[in-house]
Amino acid sequence: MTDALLPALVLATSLLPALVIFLLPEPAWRLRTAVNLAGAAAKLALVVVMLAGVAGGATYELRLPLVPGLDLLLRVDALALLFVTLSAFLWLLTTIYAIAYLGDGPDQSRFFGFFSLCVAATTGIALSGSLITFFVFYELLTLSTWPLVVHRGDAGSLAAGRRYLGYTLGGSAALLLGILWLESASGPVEFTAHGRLVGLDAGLLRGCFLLMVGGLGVKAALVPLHAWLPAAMVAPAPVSALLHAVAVVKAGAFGITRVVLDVFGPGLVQELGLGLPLAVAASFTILYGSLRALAQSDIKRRLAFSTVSQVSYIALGLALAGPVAAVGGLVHLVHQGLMKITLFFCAGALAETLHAHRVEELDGAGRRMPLTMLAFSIAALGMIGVPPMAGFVSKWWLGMGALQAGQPWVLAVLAGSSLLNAAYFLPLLHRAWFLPPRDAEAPAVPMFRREGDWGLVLPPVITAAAALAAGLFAAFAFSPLGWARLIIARDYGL
Amino acid sequence: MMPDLLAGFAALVLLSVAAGLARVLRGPTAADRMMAAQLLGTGGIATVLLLAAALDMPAAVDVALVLALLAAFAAVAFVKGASPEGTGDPEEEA
Amino acid sequence: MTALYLLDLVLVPAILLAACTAVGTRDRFAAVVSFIVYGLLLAIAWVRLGAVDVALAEAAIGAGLTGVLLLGALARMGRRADEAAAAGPPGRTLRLGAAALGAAVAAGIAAAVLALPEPAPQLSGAVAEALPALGLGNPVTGVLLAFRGYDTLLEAVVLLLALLGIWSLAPDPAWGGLPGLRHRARPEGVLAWLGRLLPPVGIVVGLYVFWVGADRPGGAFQAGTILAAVWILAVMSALVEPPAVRSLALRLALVAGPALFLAVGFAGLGLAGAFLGYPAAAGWAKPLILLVEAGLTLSIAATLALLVAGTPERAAG
Amino acid sequence: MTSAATLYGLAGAALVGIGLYGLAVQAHVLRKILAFNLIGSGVFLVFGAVAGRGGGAGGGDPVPQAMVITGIVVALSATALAVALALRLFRETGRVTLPPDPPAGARDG
Amino acid sequence: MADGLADGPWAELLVALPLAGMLLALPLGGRQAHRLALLVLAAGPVLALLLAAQLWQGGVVGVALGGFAAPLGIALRADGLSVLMLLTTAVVLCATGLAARAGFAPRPGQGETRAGLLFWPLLLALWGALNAVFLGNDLFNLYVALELLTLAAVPLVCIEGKPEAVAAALRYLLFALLGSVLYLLGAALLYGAHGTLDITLLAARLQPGPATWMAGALMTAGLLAKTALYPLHLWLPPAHAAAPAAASAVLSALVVKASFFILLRLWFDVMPALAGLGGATLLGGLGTAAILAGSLLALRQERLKLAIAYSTMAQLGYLFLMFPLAGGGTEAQPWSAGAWTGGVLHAVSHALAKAAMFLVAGLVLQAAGHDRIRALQGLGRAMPVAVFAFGLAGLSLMGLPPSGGFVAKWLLLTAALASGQWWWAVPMLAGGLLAAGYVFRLLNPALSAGEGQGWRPVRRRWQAIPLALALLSVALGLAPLLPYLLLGLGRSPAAEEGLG
Amino acid sequence: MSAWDLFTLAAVAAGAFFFLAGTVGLLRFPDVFTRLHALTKADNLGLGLIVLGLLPRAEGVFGALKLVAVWLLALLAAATVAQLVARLARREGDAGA
Repeated sequence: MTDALLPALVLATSLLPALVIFLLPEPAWRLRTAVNLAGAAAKLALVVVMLAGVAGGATYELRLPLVPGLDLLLRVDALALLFVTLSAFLWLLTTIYAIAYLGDGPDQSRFFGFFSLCVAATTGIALSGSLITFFVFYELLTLSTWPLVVHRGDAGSLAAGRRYLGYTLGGSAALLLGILWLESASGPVEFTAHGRLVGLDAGLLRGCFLLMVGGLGVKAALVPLHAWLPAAMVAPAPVSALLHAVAVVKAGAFGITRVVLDVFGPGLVQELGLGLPLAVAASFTILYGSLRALAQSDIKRRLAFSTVSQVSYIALGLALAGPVAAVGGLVHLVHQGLMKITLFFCAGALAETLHAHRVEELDGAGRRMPLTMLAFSIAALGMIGVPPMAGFVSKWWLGMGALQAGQPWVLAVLAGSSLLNAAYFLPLLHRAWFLPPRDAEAPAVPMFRREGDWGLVLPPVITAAAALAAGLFAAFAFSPLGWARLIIARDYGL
Repeated sequence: MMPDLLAGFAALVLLSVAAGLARVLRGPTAADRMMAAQLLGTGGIATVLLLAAALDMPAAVDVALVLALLAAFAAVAFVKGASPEGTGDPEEEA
Repeated sequence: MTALYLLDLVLVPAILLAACTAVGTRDRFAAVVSFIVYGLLLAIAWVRLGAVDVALAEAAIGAGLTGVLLLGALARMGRRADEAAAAGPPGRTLRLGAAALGAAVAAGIAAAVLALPEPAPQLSGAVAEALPALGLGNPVTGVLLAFRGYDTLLEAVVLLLALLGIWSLAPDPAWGGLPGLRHRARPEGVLAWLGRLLPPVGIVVGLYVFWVGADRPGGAFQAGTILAAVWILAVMSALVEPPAVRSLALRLALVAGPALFLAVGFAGLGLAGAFLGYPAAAGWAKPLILLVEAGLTLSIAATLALLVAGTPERAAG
Repeated sequence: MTSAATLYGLAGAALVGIGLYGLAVQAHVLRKILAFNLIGSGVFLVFGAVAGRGGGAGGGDPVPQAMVITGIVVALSATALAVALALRLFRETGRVTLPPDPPAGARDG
Repeated sequence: MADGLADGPWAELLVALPLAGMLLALPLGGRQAHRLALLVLAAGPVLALLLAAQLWQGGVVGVALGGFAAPLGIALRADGLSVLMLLTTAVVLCATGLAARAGFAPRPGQGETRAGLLFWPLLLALWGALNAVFLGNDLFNLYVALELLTLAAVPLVCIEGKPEAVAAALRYLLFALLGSVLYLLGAALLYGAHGTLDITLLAARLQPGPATWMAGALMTAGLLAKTALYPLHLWLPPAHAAAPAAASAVLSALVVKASFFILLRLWFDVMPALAGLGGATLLGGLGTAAILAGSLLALRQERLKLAIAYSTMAQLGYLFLMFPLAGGGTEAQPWSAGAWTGGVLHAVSHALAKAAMFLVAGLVLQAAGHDRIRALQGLGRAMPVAVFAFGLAGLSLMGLPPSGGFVAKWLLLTAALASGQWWWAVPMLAGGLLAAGYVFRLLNPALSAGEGQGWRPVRRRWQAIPLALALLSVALGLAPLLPYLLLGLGRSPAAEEGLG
Repeated sequence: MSAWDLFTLAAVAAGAFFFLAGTVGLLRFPDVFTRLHALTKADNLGLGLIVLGLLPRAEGVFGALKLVAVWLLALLAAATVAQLVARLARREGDAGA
């Protein structure tokens, strides 16, 4: 009984708030806030329950037949939990942040309605037990994100929205075609049994893989399908956090993970000769993104290109096919989320409080907003891969995995990427901590009162702490790394 | 024998009035065209009567009756139709 | 009867010629006159084919009312500014293309007609078998009012709908008012005289056609058309004015026939166990059918007359 | 009888062709309506051929005959509505033809 | 109780009740007509559900009208396809009727007005005609029903009396008449060849031959003109754009589906054997052209209603893909009737979605006085519910989950790929992307922040009507199993085995 | 062939001749009024003779009455219409002049 109920409940904790919030009149901000936070908290609680259950070997499954051959299937496995935990945790924080960020701006019912819907879609993606279910929620995500991207309603937002839709819907079409093509040969594909695809025509399989990964690559911002992501920077900061850390980009990367691990299986991917091209594409994206980031002087755009680069670690890890690399990729799913959301929270807060949008405007920010900048610094160092930060853990496992898989060139990619990361993050830290503020008028407010609204400060501090902890306590079983190892152990049958 | 002859006459009458189509086409005035139609109407009535007799189909006489009635009707419509807006009376303006 | 083929040899070319004239001639008036002649010839053709019921309908509706409708419209659209003529005759390509299309379709249909199977499958036998139970002598009436009564019911509604459509084109200020323009006639003139003389005759003929319909060719549609025609004649002779469309009596007359048909149909659910069925008990079917026919005749006459009268254009006096 | 009926059926086929030609070639709305009526009566003649081939007394099969009567009434209804529309169009715009092409590219209307 | 449901004359009532309402509305007059009409319309979903129950319990419902069995008499027949269409029709018409009160109910203290009276009997007649089509089992009766439909639909196009609407209505009427006369010609030939026009009997008796072949071609051509399949679509966009929104909703959602429904009956029930591969491919090709041309034209429109109308043209194209794709799957696959079912589900979900869109367009016109897309800034704030409804309806058009359009498209796509005819999948996906293009192009200005203009306020309950329709079209995607099973009842074998 | 049949044939033949004459007049006469003259004379007489000829074959008195009624109706219509057409033709002529 409970087995089928829990996934539905987890989904409902964001779906219901979405529906309720849509119907709320604009001035009812108290109620809206309460509904938002209650939903987010409930979701986190349910996720914790499931975590305990799955660790103990329980499975949760909900099957909703639509028409013969088309079932909606929610199934909670370890990989699903990895993602759903991340998104549930970050959603809570993002909600707090967003409430503070938007203040008393217009159209909040619409914003938070779609915001919750977005998370519902992400939850659905995480819990999907079959390809077609995944696709359904993947589309829902696309559609519920669009109103958030264009939230401001100015010409720039609308243009970004158009670009976002153009890319993602095109990607979806490719994904759908790939899924249907595959299923027309194999029957409905669920994420449990391997070996279903064995014996199918290799050309067909390659074509399907290409279509699916290509489609997913749009959201995962694989070069050259990435151009929507920097453009979407016009959206409000919480939306950027959502795009980059909680939902959209992650959904793409998660999808690639599912396709490689649970649809084809790493063995088949290698057998078909698909791993290396994917690894090359991912590596190229990593380097290209970093290079572009280096060239940006707008903070948010720099962060955006950094995402393009960082997310591809996940694909890279999976493409290398060894269990060690796969662990590295998977754990980066979480680590990158924690670090990148911190960065965006901070960037948003800096923009709100100091009106700092460009790199040179950060001068002296450390003195004026020490907590925010501290969090920013932790995350940035993590991104660079400074030990013992979370980013270092990911890169370590990736590097080891590359060696194990006999692809030493990947080490060069990792090293180059780290150098580039350092090259575009360190100057920021330098300006913030070591340079005097540009405008001389010194803030007369006391320490900690300058930071602005606590709702803008607390979330990045927490995520930064989490990122730090993920690195420091990586060896524990319930750390992201521990969990990723569990997943890979189950998937590789180790 | 008799039905054949009657049918033959029906064909003859029809043939002769059908030639009136040329006048419908040629005009030149609306009145000419109407007259041709009128002739065709009467000839048609005659043809139907002859056919009714030839085929021994007395019910067909009713068709002739209706045609005769409607011939008058159509003719009035012709005349009306030739007036501006289709509502006039040639006698009135005369 | 070989001489009949002689007739066919005259009639068929005449029909085709009239059709060509109606389509091809430059002069629009000539085209409409040709069309009326064409209708007349078709009526003869139906007599020739032995389908007297159809001949009556074609004579009354095809040649009569349709022709009058077109004539009236032509008079109002008139010989004034005319971009159809200004645009010049249709282009050669269009004409050739249209001719090729027409010829191809005609050839296809002709081939299909020639390929129809022998002996022809038909329902005459079934109709003849079922007809006596209804007490009717005219199989066509049997088909229209009983076997395919559903079609006829829908058809009566179609007629009414056309009228509603025409009414819906009224200018708003004229709503509720009189249809069409006012006709004029010299009070003592020939037109008025004809208008006084013909209607009584026409009413007699109409009622006759209605009455014989049960057993011989005739029936509600033909009778209704004749009655409508004489009424229109009276209107054109400026003897009567059409009723205002807001008149309740008129509206009741318009819906009486189909409503009665529906009511009898519903009664059939109870009495005969089937919607639109007639009770099996002897002697019940025919009176009911006549009742329905009477209602239909009234409604069809009223509807057709107002169809020709046109859109309400004058506020009621 | 049978061959005569077929002859009228062929005439019906020709009438449909003539009517189609008229519908395509004539621009004036009334002429189009007229052409439509020609097609209609051509179709009725085909029905007549079908009925007449049935042989039997009084014009053969009564079922197609009844259908033709229904068809004639329906055609009249449609013609009346079309004529009224044409008149309204003429009164509103002075046009006796349909606008050459629907607004495909659609500027503001 | 259950027996009572299974025995009621629901099919007959579905045809007779609207007609009775229409006949009664006229003498009742303009102050009461709308009340009567709404009352009668409200009975629609109930009757359709009762018929569905009857079908569910007793299998395909057949009624010999007047007690005369075919071929002498006319039969009504309700299978799953009929019932689904009847249900859709009843729901859409109920919603449209409610929405139309805004424009066509008399204002207090006002006497009878032209549109205030005539709209309602026309709407009822339209409903009756649609029901007659969906229940008809006799090809000639279907002709009369189609004419009834046309004569009810055409006046609705120009009931507001705008000159461009009159021209559009006239063009529509001429196309429709040509279509029905060709259809009738085909019926004549079929009767000549087989001595009956009853669909069931014809299907059993059908002999291939020139007459049958020609009849099929003529009827198909006529029905295509009425369904506005490319390149016979010219009449549709002006007519559907010029009509008042409530009428457009019904025209786009339902009326074009009626002729398509007959086409389905013709091809799948009457003459599956005659539809050689060439014919089915031709229809599919024309459908593809319609999808692409209609979507591209919709993208170029400056006015909301025209854009929606062109989208109808495009969406109708999808329906024709089911001809080449029907059957198609290997016998091992459970969705062998997938394409057919998908096509029908598409028709239903499009009906719901498109009605919602046109009703929203009506609200826009009401609030703004125009429907120029560029000048709709701030609409999202002025009537958020309506814009949301528009977006939801858009989902169905794009074929994105969760919506009825998605399930439909999924079935069609699966059939295409499973049968190895992948080339039909390309226009489907492209059409979805193009649909996204025009839907979001319409949503863009609505969500943009510029205040644009002063909007007349529109009450939420008016906005709720299109929302309800849009939600239904989404719900169709969430719970398609019931309609799917319903469609299996009495489905023709050709739907499962394919044509030709 | 009975005497009545011979009477019928003779009358019908005469009627057909008048129709022919009427048509020739309609086609050959030079102006509207002379054509009208030819027409009215011809078709009324023609139809009258044919009706006369068919009377013996009529179906009882009622049938005969119907035949006569057809002729009378046609006569009536032709007479009045001739008058109206003449007026119209004169006006058209005036307008043309």
